[in-house]
Amino acid sequence: MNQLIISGSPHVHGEMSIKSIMWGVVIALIPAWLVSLWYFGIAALFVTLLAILSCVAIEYVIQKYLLHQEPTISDGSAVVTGLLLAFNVPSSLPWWQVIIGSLVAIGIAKMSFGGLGKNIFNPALVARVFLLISFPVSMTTWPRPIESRMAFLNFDGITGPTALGTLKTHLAMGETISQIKLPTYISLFWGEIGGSLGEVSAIALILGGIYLLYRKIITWHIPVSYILTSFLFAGILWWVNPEKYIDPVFHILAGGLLLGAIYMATDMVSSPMTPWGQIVFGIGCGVLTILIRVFGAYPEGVSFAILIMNAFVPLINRAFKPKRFGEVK
Amino acid sequence: MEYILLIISAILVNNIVLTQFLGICPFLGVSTRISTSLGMGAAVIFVMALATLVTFLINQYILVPLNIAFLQTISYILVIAALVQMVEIILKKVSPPLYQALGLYLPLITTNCAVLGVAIMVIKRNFNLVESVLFAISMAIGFSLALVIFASIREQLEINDVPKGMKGVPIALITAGLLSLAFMGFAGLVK
Amino acid sequence: MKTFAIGGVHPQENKFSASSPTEVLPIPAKVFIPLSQSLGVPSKPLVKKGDEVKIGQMIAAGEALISSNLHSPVSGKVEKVDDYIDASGYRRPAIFITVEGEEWMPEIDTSPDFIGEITLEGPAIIQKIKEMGIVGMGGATFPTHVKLMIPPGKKAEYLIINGVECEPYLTSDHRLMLEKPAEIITGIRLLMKALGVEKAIIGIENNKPDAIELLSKTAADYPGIEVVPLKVKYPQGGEKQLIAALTGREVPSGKLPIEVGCVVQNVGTAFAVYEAVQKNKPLIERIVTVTGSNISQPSNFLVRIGTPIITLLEKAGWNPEKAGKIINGGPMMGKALFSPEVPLVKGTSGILVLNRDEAYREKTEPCIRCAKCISVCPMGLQPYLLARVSEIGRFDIAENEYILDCIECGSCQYTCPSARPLLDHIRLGKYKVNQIIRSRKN
Amino acid sequence: MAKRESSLKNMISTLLVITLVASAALAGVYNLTKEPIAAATKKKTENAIKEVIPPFDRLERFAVMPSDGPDSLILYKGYEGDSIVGTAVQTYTYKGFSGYISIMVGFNADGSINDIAVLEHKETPGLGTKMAEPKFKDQFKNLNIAQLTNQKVKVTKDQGTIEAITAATISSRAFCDAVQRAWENQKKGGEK
Amino acid sequence: MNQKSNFLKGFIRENPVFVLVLGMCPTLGVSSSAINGLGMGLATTFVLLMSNLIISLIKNFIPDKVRIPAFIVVIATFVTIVDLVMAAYAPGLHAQLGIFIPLIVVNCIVLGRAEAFASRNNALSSVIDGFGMGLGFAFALTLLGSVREMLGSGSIFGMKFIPANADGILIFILAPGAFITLGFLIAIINQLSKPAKS
Amino acid sequence: MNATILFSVITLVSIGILSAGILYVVAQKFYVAEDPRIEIISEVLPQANCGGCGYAGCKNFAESIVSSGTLEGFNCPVGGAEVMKKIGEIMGLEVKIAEPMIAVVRCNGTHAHAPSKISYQGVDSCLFAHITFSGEGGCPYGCLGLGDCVKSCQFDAIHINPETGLPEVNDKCTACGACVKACPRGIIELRPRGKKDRRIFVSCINKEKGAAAKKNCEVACIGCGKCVQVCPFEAIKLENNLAYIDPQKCKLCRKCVEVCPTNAIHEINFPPRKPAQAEATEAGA
Amino acid sequence: MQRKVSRQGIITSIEEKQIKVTILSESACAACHAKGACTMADVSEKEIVVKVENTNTYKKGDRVWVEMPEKQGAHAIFWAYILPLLVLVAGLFLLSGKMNEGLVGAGALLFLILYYLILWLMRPVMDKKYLFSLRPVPPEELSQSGCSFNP
Ligand SMILES: Cc1cc2nc3c(=O)[nH]c(=O)nc-3n(C[C@H](O)[C@H](O)[C@H](O)COP(=O)(O)O)c2cc1C
Ligand SMILES: Cc1cc2nc3c(=O)[nH]c(=O)nc-3n(C[C@H](O)[C@H](O)[C@H](O)COP(=O)(O)O)c2cc1C
Ligand SMILES: Cc1cc2nc3c(=O)[nH]c(=O)nc-3n(C[C@H](O)[C@H](O)[C@H](O)COP(=O)(O)O)c2cc1C
Ligand SMILES: Cc1cc2nc3c(=O)[nH]c(=O)nc-3n(C[C@H](O)[C@H](O)[C@H](O)CO)c2cc1C
Ligand code: SF4
Ligand code: SF4
Ligand code: SF4
Ligand code: SF4
Ligand code: FES
Repeated sequence: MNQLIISGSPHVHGEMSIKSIMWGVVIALIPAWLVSLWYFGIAALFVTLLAILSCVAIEYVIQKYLLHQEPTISDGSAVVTGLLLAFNVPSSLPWWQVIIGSLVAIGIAKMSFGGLGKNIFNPALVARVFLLISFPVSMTTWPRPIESRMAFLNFDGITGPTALGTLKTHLAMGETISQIKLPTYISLFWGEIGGSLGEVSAIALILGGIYLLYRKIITWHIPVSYILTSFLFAGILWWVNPEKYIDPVFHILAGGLLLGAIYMATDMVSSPMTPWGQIVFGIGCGVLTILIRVFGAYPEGVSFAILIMNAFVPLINRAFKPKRFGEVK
Repeated sequence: MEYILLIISAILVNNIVLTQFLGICPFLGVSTRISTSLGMGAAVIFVMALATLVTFLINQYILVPLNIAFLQTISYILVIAALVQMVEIILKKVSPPLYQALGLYLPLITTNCAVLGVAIMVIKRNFNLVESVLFAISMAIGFSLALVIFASIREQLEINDVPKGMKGVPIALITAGLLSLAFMGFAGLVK
Repeated sequence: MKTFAIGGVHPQENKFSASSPTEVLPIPAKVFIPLSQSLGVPSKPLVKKGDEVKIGQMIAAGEALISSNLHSPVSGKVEKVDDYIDASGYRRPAIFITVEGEEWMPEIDTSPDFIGEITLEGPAIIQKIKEMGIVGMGGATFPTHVKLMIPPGKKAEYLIINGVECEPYLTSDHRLMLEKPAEIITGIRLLMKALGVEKAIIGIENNKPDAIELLSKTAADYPGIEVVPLKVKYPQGGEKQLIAALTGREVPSGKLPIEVGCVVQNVGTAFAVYEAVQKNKPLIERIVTVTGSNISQPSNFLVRIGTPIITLLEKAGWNPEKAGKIINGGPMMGKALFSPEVPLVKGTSGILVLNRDEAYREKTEPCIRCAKCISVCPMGLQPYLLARVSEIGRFDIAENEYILDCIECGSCQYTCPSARPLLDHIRLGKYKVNQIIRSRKN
Repeated sequence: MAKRESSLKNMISTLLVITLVASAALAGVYNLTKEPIAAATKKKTENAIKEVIPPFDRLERFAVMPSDGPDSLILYKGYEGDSIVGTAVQTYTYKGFSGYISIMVGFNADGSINDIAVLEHKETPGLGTKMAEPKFKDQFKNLNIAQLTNQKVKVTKDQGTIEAITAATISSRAFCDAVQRAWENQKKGGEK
Repeated sequence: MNQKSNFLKGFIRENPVFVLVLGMCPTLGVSSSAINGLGMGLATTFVLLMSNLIISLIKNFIPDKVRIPAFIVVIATFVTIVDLVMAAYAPGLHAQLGIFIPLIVVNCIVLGRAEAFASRNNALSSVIDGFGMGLGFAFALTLLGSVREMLGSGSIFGMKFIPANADGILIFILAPGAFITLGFLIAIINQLSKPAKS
Repeated sequence: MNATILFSVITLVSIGILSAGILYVVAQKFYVAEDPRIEIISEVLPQANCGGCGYAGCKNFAESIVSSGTLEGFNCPVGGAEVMKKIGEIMGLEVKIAEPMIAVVRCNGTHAHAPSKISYQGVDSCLFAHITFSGEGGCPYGCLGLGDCVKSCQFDAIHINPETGLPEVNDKCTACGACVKACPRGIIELRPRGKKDRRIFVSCINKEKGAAAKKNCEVACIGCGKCVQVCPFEAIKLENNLAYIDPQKCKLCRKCVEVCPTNAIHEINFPPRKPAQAEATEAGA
Repeated sequence: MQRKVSRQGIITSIEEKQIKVTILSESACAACHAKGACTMADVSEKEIVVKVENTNTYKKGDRVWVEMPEKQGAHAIFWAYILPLLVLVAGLFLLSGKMNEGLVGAGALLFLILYYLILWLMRPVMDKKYLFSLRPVPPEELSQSGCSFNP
């Protein structure tokens, strides 16, 4: 007889694993990726591959040579981080800035804290904000879709502002909403606008979100509360003065709100753990996003909003514990 | 409205710890318990308000008229040190049980550069009395906010295992850096 | 359909043996009866080496408050009272008996007749149950008579009968309900009388429609006994969950079911009570499911207590070459056995043998705070946190986070995508916290 | 030597002596540095003036209250003999990325800009700070606002002539705002 | 104690910034360039040196119970002197360092040294101690400032080494960069000094 | 005199005296000076806070010494005699130098001696394994090899040897006793280091009867009593089928080592024997 | 279960029905990594008077946990810091605009003094409000730090 195994119960295990979760996210992101390849062409392909490769490589090197751990790159979390980082930058970003981004995401935001599951802040977003502040020029010039398809290193003349950027600049010049020429909802929906690689197509992002929900990789609480809150807050402002504040649908479709709400605010490592906590988190993200977009210096509020709420996650987790069975008040 | 902007700006946009670099030592050093950091925060708010009020008066009615503003630093530091202790003595005399409960609950408050820093800042900014006190209170609220968020994060870090070389001060600083990065999102909210 | 509100999982049911009728397993040549078969204090042996014993003769007495009597399941000669290697590999005392013939104690009614008429009064019923060494058959083997003695100031309203059998693979309760419905109902009536309650609810999961139908029919004659089908969800069989599913009441943290007026008994216990009271038969045999990927004919056996488990495995056709884990009980809560040589005890409701490839634990990865463990914990705890603080020795946090509420159902560890050994850590934490609390008391 | 014991008399006398010495020393140092500090402050302004207007041999200082700002502007008229060679205007704006910016704009006698010096600002390093660099600043050299459309100096984004600092349009606009204010008020002359 | 090691301890073994993690506010606040760091460091060194000297000289005249206020007066006096002198003779640097000059008063290193060292040792040792600690502080600030300046503006002591129209990684001269850089510097120094310690 | 100087002096003197007055009152009333000896002793202590002394940490230890005023029963195993002597000087008390001790692992159930019967999968915790089962080799007394002792040691003094699966103590051991407390099976014992670091001990704590013990592990103490008979100093006691060598009585004569039929008695740091008798086991630590 | 703040202390005197316990109150800096080098890190002892019915089970010098419900801690903070702050601010706002700043400031400070006077008059109420309890320190907990973690 061979040797038996002894261990504590339970003796069986469910199907889900880290790998299946992470690769699930990658699959969910494929439609949006294809859209961006269609609109932004080879540069988009290059930036995504570079971001993924550098994230994975940096994680490997840090684990192997600095932390002396067994590298765990096959779990796919670095791939997700790299992919989402690429989705958050313009396809015209110089290659070395992409690598700095990966270094920040993996080196500072993730591995410094101990790697997968330990980080407080969303790595891809830390990198994005880091890049935005460090390289404001290249991080705020956006290649125009279709026209930039074949461009690779030279984007002269084919860059333009994002929808939100246009809005912010013109509002600052004292124009009213009706005077500003903005993309139509249809083009926002399909993605024919300037912007970061992955944020442009609302439909592709929503498709992927449905897949994630179906696979039970994410729950509805964060995306729904996030989007709903933004919608309501922006709606109130719009109702107060439609000439000064743009309508809520625009806010939802433009910029990275959908990308953030579905794929980045839901990062389980850096979001609260109970349903009510997640709802509060989503509400906080929604309010902050609109606040920063409308009143702040930056046209884009999603990244900051999620990062700020990330900092509150430990507090939220404390405040919203699961309801215990037989809890005596 | 102006007051509200002043308050928002002092708490979020120009957060004392995350952008002004004041009071970093207690921020990095103090306990990882959230309830304590809340209590500490409350104490700091009161002390800062009181200290700013008193130093403002001293500056306005003694140092400036006598043309000896150069004594600011030395007189402020003495006044602040004494004031903090005075609060303790008064509490002890006025309500011993209250004082004892505090002793159980809170670590002592120690003067730190944040109190002196704010007292000097309000003079530099030409605030009037009410503005000065409000500013001090808001700054202190910003301090408490940062302290509480940080305590909660550190509570979690304590449970996660941070790589050996990063344990302690380094990871605290990096977390503070990322926190400050996130808070840059508030930039421009108030000019 | 009713079920409990918080958490729960639904593992593959794998009830392979559900349609195999119970077979009577021949009496082995030798049995050994561990002295510690119920929760609480081990029983005191009453026999010594060389003594002759009959079937049903009391061979060890439960003298302490929480302890139970043991009876000989065979007739023969006491070989020795000595240590045996128990399921964990530790040495524990047991009575070894060599089988000779089949001589029953005379007062036991061995006829197949069904006796539905109840003659005894409540206290006498409890006394009988105590004498006959009845313990909970749901797995915890808590002496039944203790459970029936309601503490002063409390009142029982409901008797809850646990026919849930939520563990995957196991079918012994299911078979029992199909084969002995009348006896079970009588047992329930006896228990109701002993407790002085008017209402009994039998909870059965919806994956056993035949049992639900049969028991409903049998119980129809007795107002007060109700069969309630339940949605399939693990760990519905946990008594707190079952009470919540059936009555909507939640047993407060750290309290017993009686706090909400309930007493929970397993169907097997009800059957054992019937045999004890109506037929004078002590608890000397039980139905055991033998199943798993390693077993060629998953079966249900009626087995005498003390039979070496390897006898059952051989009968059901196991493959020792491929066997990876032998589990006493189901895959979620069962205990892995140190060796197949250990005897069957009163609490063994099933033996699950998994093949080696299936038995291996997956590689552990870091916790990604996905909160899946939180969402499945039926006690509303935060398993990832409890496990982590136990791991790093912060038992103060563990205690404050109610680690002692954990019912060790294993749902968290089952679900965790990182395959973290959550329950291992939590058990360790519970052990330590209990230690600290005990030391604080004195 | 033994430590002095903590009797009340000792303590008061010690403190008395220490504070006495300290304050006397400070007052002394203050008296010594009073002049240099004032000089340094003055020199800073003077240097800026020298930088932005053609050589002069005499300065006159005026203050103007602008119609669209809270603080008064300071005008320094530089004379060579009796003729004005240029006017340096210490102007400001609150529209910078971080609010207050103070610059010194030098006008030639003909009203065109001679040069500009940045005095004080809190703009972001690497972005707004580039306003002090020639690449941006030199665009204003020899600019005569009187000849511009609407007589307004603006960045190209606002249909003006000034090429904004990349990614710092806000600072650039603010800079233009300050220059505009200087130009409008230098004409007024102001009072001494 | 050997005077040389007394002097050197402030650089590495008991470096106030990297090892003791004191005086964080000026450290982070004024280290956006190497020159600022150096200026602040030297100002602090002067205060440390002088206050250590005076305190060690007068330590025996001061009754124990008013020790702390007396020290504070001495330190504050020198801080004010530095403040005034800098305003007079280095107005540019004075403006850059701003509020952090008066804050030298509350820098734990200064009072800490006064309490822990100068009030127990003779004048020479105290001066050396103050000098060493101060230079250690200055060294740390300059190092931090250099790293931030190099990364953030691509220059060192104001000399640019990247193309004139290029920028550095701006974030390093902003607040987050200060925290992150110091965090990694301390981690690295811990790592380097570990083998030496054990 | 110049007005500035006058005003400065008046202002500063009054503020100074006033604040100092307050600070003084506080100092007077609040700062109950703790016995300076506590601080001084704390400085002498190694600050390992290991609890080896039986107190909650070095500071606690110092407090307890000062408040009890005696050194009876106080020993800092980490600092050893040197530190205790310094404390003695500070307290002005005589110190009894405690004998230097070291941790000793009393199990020799290596992979070879006690082959696995079952494999364990679960958390790396001896305590958990101990609650769960008797051990991979089946010996309910033997080392579980999951290293609770290793984790508890602050001094990097005990490590699992991957070849044997047993922990080994090295010279860094300070005898703090943390591992002794950590081991759920009580395998580790603090024993005197012995002359020239030589020690003799029974490397087994199995109390099962001989046959049962031997079934799981070929080097188990079977309680045969031969060592007891051979020991000229009555240093060995046999209880519950297990021999124990009293280190106080043992004179390191090595007679017992030779007679043990299972080689359960270990000798450490002795010079090799003459070849004729060289069948004794190699040193275990 | 009520959350408690507990702190270790040493019994310094036992009187009838009340026990005096000294706790070490450390300043925030005392928890800091660098306290060895920094004297701002005050450690002062505070005496807590605990009312106890039966003083027999304790003796002088015992190590005990002094406990208090966490709620009372929050209460104490409120009375000691939040309320006086509100008084101060209210004073400022009520008076400002009516007179010159110096008087406003002095007035606000006067408000504060009045507040402390009221607090002084409330002593009997406060005495009842803050009740501490004692519990011996079991050996297992000797190694745990002075305050318990309350997530
Ligand atoms: C997680 C968990 C699952 C359980 N599942 C069952 C079950 O399926 N069937 C059952 O009869 N008892 C089950 N039990 C045991 C019951 O909680 C309870 O002890 C039993 O029903 C009491 O009856 P008894 O004393 O007659 O055994 C389970 C317990 C736990 C903790
Ligand atoms: C000390 C103790 C006392 C108990 N007393 C009672 C009791 O008085 N009444 C009762 O119904 N159950 C009593 N129980 C049994 C438990 O409620 C529970 O049924 C038993 O632990 C098995 O439950 P399980 O199989 O769900 O784990 C007691 C259990 C323990 C450990
Ligand atoms: C950290 C940070 C600091 C900034 N500082 C300035 C600044 O000092 N001046 C400025 O005009 N814009 C600054 N900006 C950029 C503005 O937010 C805004 O994006 C920009 O002025 C728009 O101008 P553009 O149209 O030239 O891109 C800063 C941006 C960031 C991220
Ligand atoms: C639903 C989901 C969303 C994720 N979002 C992000 C993300 O926004 N940024 C990121 O760096 N990693 C993301 N990850 C990957 C992974 O969680 C991340 O690398 C960890 O934060 C690293 O510890 C995501 C993973 C999942 C399952
Ligand atoms: S084992 Fe315990 S913690 Fe895990 S799910 Fe079950 S009750 Fe919850
Ligand atoms: S299920 Fe596993 S990975 Fe998810 S939170 Fe729980 S322990 Fe962590
Ligand atoms: S081996 Fe044991 S006794 Fe020795 S130092 Fe380590 S833990 Fe302490
Ligand atoms: S000696 Fe004890 S603690 Fe150490 S590995 Fe063996 S069983 Fe574990
Ligand atoms: S708090 Fe320590 S220097 Fe500011």
